[in-house]
Amino acid sequence: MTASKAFAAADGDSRPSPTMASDTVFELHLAARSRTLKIVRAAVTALGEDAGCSLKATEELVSAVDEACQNVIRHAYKKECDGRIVIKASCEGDRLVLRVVDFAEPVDPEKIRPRPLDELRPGGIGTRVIRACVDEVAFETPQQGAGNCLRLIKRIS
Amino acid sequence: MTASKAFAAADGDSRPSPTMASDTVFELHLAARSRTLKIVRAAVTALGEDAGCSLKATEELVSAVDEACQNVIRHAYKKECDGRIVIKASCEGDRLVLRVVDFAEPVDPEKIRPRPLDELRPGGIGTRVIRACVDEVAFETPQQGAGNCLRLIKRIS
Amino acid sequence: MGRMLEMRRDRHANTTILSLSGEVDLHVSGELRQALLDELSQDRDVLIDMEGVGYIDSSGIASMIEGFQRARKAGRRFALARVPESAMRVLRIAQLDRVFLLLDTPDPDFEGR
Amino acid sequence: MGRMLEMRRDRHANTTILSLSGEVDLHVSGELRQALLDELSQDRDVLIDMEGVGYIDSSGIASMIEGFQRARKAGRRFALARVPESAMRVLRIAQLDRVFLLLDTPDPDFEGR
Ligand SMILES: Nc1ncnc2c1ncn2[C@@H]1O[C@H](COP(=O)(O)OP(=O)(O)O)[C@@H](O)[C@H]1O
Ligand SMILES: Nc1ncnc2c1ncn2[C@@H]1O[C@H](COP(=O)(O)OP(=O)(O)O)[C@@H](O)[C@H]1O
Repeated sequence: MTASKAFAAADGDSRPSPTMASDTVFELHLAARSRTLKIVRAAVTALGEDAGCSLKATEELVSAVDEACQNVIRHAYKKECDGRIVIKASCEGDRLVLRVVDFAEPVDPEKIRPRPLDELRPGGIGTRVIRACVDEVAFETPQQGAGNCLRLIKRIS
Repeated sequence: MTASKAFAAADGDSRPSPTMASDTVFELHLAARSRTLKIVRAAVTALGEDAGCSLKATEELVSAVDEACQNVIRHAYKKECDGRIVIKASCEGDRLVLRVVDFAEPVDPEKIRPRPLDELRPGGIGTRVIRACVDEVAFETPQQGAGNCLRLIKRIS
Repeated sequence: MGRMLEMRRDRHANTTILSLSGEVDLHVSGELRQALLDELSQDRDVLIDMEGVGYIDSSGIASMIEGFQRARKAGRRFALARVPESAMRVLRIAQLDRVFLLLDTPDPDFEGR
Repeated sequence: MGRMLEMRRDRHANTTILSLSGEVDLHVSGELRQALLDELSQDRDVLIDMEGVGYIDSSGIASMIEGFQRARKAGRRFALARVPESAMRVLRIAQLDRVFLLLDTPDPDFEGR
């Protein structure tokens, strides 16, 4: 896409703020490639364990974040594999809040639909996994410059 | 520190580039706190495994990055626990390159000295661990806005 | 490249037991799909031993749905054995626990659909 | 908070066996230090069973140096048992493999310095 290619030259210039918001645990930036998903899972597993989640709750959170990243890789960016995904993790009271941010064209949330379960065919399961595995899932207005921000909330249990 | 507090308000404004440089595997941003070290280790372990490092090489890389982050937490930022640490991981041919970036006052590399091994006292081991565990370690000129950038290079083996 | 998914293929009479160990994610689910279709195209029944699966995502499940459908079309049997709890969770979400034949042991002589 | 380091304390006559499992890093090494000094202040010999240690950093090693020094001052014995390879690597880098008494088994009747 031309817009993102035009931005690419600015890569070396992006300057993060020198401090982190106090409830932010981490921000993980990766290229939208299937190879990097295991790094996402490793970081989210460590987050869940650190926050005191049960093994089950941690595994559910990992599944939800992984599926959200997959959808960014496969649907939001389509074939553009140098697109950036940012995962922002914060701990707000008794809830873990994970935001999956991309820089693709804004998607129409109405178009995101799992397939009916009675149709047996491959595909269409990812969004169901996300909904079943976290307590809340919603698109949020992204920060300026970003394309989409999917917010996942998991109660620590 | 006043300088970093003044920047803090800009947190919501920091805009990453929408793409990643092609050899960058991930960038992990964390608050300079001991609690977050396990997330660093999880991500670096996944990186080493993915790159095809042996268990030993992966463990060495993890030790080196963890010790570098500890030094940022304990020495660069001192008591300022909302300071940001950025770990940039890239795969360049047969080498993994890890950069540990902070936004503290620039340190004088001459002042970083391990204690002599014949003095038996706690402390002064971290920098030895870093040197023994990777193939190259050096401070690099940081990007504008950052304080220090320690570059660690590990050959994939 | 670090290998994330190991697949072992054991052939017993007409049944192939495909034993998976590691993580089945978007990066490797295409390999699983291919391995399943390869066995089925050779007119074999397929049993996937899931004991070593630490993680499976929707793309791994999709590969198994493809295998299941191909098996049904070809009149071959298809089953999963020793599905770990975390993988069962994903199967239940997709309501596939009612569709796939699930076995406690990887027995090549399984009675199947 | 998720616990990362488990410490089990078993008292045998004059020896305390402190069995560690998990990861000894900057976040928890202060607890290890305190546990060691507590036992030594009660005039006990200390043996650290390291079998379950998946990771140890320089701050964990520093806690053990403090324990070692306190023991020496108090005339108590101090040893490590079943040190995993990854922890041995760090001990070797600090040349402490020549300083600490390293045992193959966590025997409370160890002959020690
Ligand atoms: N991040 C996204 N951007 C654009 N479209 C999406 C996104 N996530 C999901 N979709 C749409 O919703 C559909 C259902 O997604 P999902 O349930 O994850 O199944 P699958 O990805 O296998 O099709 C997708 O096929 C796609 O059309
Ligand atoms: N990132 C850093 N910023 C400032 N000073 C540092 C940094 N890293 C190391 N140092 C200095 O180098 C010394 C040796 O470091 P190290 O070998 O890691 O042992 P320790 O941290 O236990 O003192 C430290 O005591 C400190 O004075």
